[in-house]
Amino acid sequence: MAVATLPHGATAGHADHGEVDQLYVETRALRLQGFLLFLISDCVLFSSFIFAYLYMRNSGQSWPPPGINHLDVAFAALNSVVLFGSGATMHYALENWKHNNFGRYAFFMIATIVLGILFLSGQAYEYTNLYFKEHVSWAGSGIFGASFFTLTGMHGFHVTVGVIYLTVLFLQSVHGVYTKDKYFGLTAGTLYWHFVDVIWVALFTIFYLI
Amino acid sequence: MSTTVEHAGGIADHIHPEPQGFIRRYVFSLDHKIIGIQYLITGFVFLVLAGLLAEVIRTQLLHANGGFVSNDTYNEVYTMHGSAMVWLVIIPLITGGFGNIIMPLQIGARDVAFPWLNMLSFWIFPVAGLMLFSSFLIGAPVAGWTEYPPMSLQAGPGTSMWAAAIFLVGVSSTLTGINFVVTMFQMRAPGMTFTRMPLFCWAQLATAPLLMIATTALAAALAALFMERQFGVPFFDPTKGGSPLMWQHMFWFYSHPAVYIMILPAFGMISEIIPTFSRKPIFGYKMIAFSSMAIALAGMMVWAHHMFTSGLAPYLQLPFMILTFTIAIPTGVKIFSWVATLWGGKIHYTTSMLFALGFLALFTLGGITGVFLAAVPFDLHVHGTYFVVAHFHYVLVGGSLMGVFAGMYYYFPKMTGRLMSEKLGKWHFWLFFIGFNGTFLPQHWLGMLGMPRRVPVYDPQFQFWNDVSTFGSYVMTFSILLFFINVLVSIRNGKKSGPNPWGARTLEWQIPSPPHYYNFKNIPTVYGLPYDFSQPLPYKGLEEELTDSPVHVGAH
Amino acid sequence: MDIANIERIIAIVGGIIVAIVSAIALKNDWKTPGLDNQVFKVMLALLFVGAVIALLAGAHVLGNFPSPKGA
Amino acid sequence: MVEHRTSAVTLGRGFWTATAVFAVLSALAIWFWTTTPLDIILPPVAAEPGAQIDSLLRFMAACGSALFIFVAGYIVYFAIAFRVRKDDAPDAIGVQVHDNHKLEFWWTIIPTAFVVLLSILSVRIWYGIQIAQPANGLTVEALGHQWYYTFRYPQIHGEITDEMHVPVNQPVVLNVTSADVIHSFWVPAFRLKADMVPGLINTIRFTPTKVGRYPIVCTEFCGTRHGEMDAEIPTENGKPNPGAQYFVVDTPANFEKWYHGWQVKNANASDALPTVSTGAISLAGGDAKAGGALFAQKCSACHAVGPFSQRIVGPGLKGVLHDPAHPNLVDGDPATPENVAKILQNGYKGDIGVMPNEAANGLSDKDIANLVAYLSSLK
Repeated sequence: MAVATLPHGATAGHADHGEVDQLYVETRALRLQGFLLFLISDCVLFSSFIFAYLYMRNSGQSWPPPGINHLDVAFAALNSVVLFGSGATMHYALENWKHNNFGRYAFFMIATIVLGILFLSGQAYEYTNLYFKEHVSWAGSGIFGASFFTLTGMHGFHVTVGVIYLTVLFLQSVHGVYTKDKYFGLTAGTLYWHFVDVIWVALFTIFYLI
Repeated sequence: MSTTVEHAGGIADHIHPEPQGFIRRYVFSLDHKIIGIQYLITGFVFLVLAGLLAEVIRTQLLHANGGFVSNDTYNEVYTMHGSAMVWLVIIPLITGGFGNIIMPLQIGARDVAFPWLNMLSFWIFPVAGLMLFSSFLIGAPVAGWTEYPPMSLQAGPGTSMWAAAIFLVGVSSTLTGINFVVTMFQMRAPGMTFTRMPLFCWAQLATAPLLMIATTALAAALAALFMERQFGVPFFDPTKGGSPLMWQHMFWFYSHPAVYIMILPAFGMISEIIPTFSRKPIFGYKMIAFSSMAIALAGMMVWAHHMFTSGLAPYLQLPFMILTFTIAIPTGVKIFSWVATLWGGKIHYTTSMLFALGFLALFTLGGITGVFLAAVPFDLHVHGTYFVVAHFHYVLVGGSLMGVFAGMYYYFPKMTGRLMSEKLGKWHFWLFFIGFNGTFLPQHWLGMLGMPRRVPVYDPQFQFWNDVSTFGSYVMTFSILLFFINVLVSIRNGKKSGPNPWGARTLEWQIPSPPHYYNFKNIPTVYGLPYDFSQPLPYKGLEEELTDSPVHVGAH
Repeated sequence: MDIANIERIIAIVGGIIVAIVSAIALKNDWKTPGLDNQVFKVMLALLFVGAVIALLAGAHVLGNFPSPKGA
Repeated sequence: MVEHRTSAVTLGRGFWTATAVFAVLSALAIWFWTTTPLDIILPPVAAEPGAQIDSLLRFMAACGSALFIFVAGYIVYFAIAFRVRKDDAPDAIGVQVHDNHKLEFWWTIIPTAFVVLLSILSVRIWYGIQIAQPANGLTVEALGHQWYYTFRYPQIHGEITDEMHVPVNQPVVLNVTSADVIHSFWVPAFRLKADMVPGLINTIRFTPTKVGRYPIVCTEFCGTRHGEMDAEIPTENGKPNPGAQYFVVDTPANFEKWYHGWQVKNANASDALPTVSTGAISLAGGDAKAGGALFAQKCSACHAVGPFSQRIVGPGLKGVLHDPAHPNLVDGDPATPENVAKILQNGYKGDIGVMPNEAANGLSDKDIANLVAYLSSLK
């Protein structure tokens, strides 16, 4: 089954040993499944906190949370678009790698990293605003503050890790670690980055929209 | 799936040479068998420590007014007993230990999917264990292994240490779960379809997702508790807007599946042992495999039955109650299938088989009292009493720990090449069986009569049965001492076992004991279920395993 | 025009772009085989949903908090 | 090698004899559980839904014993009948049966039927306990402390710190909550239990049917002296054990006497909790924003920012100072900022639950000023 997941099939002349690199094909399948399972369990970690937040919000807490008058939805929407945009650029980075188009790959990869950093800066701006202008803090604002800062903080941590991860991947690809047929690292990086985006869809919805 | 993969040049032919040097071979080993044995050794060391804590508890309860240790020490002791037994003994022994040693051999793989990750998950575990026990130095946690806030928020600094240690154990479990799922999905030998997989592997396959998913939910709860204790983030403290019930939801969302993590692999072990010693195919292979999955799935959805008295809305109690009842159906099917496997067999009374039979009887009783507890009205009476204590010890000691012992006697020859002493083993079994029932049977009616859990002193009218319980526990402890003597003596002086002392038919018994570093000289091809005693073995390609022919090490 | 409105307009325009791009990417990838690509498709679909939500939030259709900047 | 012969699958006389023995034993067990008084394993039942719980236990124990007798019986019987014998060949194998769909069908269906039956029975009894009990009985409140209980009755000021009394044969609605950590209120003779969770009110309803003194037991771990929250624990060195409190079911006449005794004794007890700082609080300079943040931490577990009717524990507080429908506060004083501050300062004992005073809530005078400013900004 693993053979089919190679985008172009590993054709003669590309692999190290002159033919289908069976070892790569099989270990790639292992690593892909392992990585997806890791993302699933990471997703459960977020889900638990999301569940905790929604549970407490619906059990006798008054809503919107007293003392929290404003959340900057407009800015958060903008910041979300930045992050979602980075998901799209990441997708095209991988596509271009698959099609052997290194120049465009590099452009989209750098765009992804830059958008990721922009998102983090936006997050920092929002935290400062909340803390200094709205007096919403992690430990001092009841369940809203606790959930908001824990969840977005966890997400921000994931984005930070992602930015570093993608930078490393990019440097590796510049140094020729990946080939047209063997680029599982890039696939994993893309999966991770998409995962981070998708988690943000959930967080954005629960904190700003409902 | 992998049956169609040509193995030329693939993982199956990728044999690394065995590493040399003590450290690489036995300490930071990548070999699943060594890692499994490391889990077993560490787990048994923690079993001794947690068992001694249990004896402190029972000795304190010898007298109605206690007096053996102070109340605070007693609270620390039972908390650490529970936490250590669950997270440092049963789960590592039964998943990390037996899962690691047996599962790759049974599916015909050379190792697990990610050996390095496997080593990492092992080494996290003793570190976490030491952390947990070192919390005694700074004032161990007191609020029981469930650590309900706000009690756990008031308690001493050890509680944060507890949360951190359990978090680490959780990481180790999660990584093991990921490793096992991928191994079983990707690395089965050719022809080893899911419907030909031994039942122990099926049990591990049902357990691994629980390890992966439920444990992560626990990690979230522990992180929240840690943040609240250390940084005052209000998750659970009601005076700051948190909810104490929230913890109970998050905790039990893990800890109910955790009981299936602890019992399903034992089910798997029993499903291997009973057919082997009855010389019969397992009765209803598909039903047993399917019911493991059904139990794992349903087990994820019944957590709130631990909270019937804590303030769950009455209407929410009903679905949890009924769903919990339904778990009795697949469990019953399993038990009936094992009993039917005995019928018409040629039963060999090895110690392993005795433990398997003891498991059947005791687990049945524990399962029945589990149904009692699932009924909301009866639970309103016995929740938080010794009845609950009796129930889960029947399931975890009479079930899981009996399964561990059965597995130890069964697989000891595979691990060491030597047999354990049957004579000592039978003493171990009978003393354990008697001591166990003496300890925990009276606790059923103690609980119903009105003795709550987690008390250092109690109503004097209960003294007699508590004394029976305490003496039972001494007998049980003595029998476990016999077990350890047996292990230590047999490692050096046990009879040589040969590759297959029990006449078993699963793959791991067709190779030398202990197996070579690379497990199989050639990966076999599988043609059928392993349990057909009337048929020739359903494997091809094993001809060289027991010969001296060299293996081509170092390809690649 | 105050800053909140600029933010909103960028969010709407960006949301539309990302939604379209991810929809196109999803359509192009629709028939690709393999476990990783199946996951990518789910992720792209969710990305599309996210972009739509973000643009609706920018357009004041969704959202439960008044903005500190008025608007 | 033995051929796989399906004709070998016959059960034999021994099997049916054993089955008959197990059936008789099961019948005996069922007879035992349905007829014997349960006094050996349960305290005598003393309240109304308690007997229903006992009947459920009888049903489950009867079915469970029958099941256990069959399973354990077959294990023992098979283990003896099918042991390997001296004259067996060393490689002798058992009867090679793989499965039997009919048998598997029945042993899935029968437990399923049992589960359905048990569900119906349990739901009925659950309904009898949780829903059908009279809701208009004597309303009593029990509060868990480390490590004793206090009780509050209608028309008795303050708290009762001694034993708890109720009249026999009169429905009781018992609301339980906690002042500190989670405790539990269990009277084994009533078969009923509710956890006392801080910030949450759990209710049990029952009708005591037998005059007597019944121990109250705490079943949730609550700290160092958790074990002593059980009335039957002997007192330590002759000192009275504060946790040793009984639930006393009285005749109506005795109850009246006890009740009046407490009314007199507590005549001057204040419903307000003991205060820490006295004297009026200056409300000048209250910061509504800081008060809002404080409200989220300290008040929102019990009060919604919503209309009066949006009750969590206490009423919704939106417009508490500007609501023409409720011109007076709960203590009867007019709704002015000063009077609100007084309640914040002193706490209040409501019908259900208790609002902590400033000491328990950790409020400074400044905090109170901020909170009042916040409340008055809600319109």
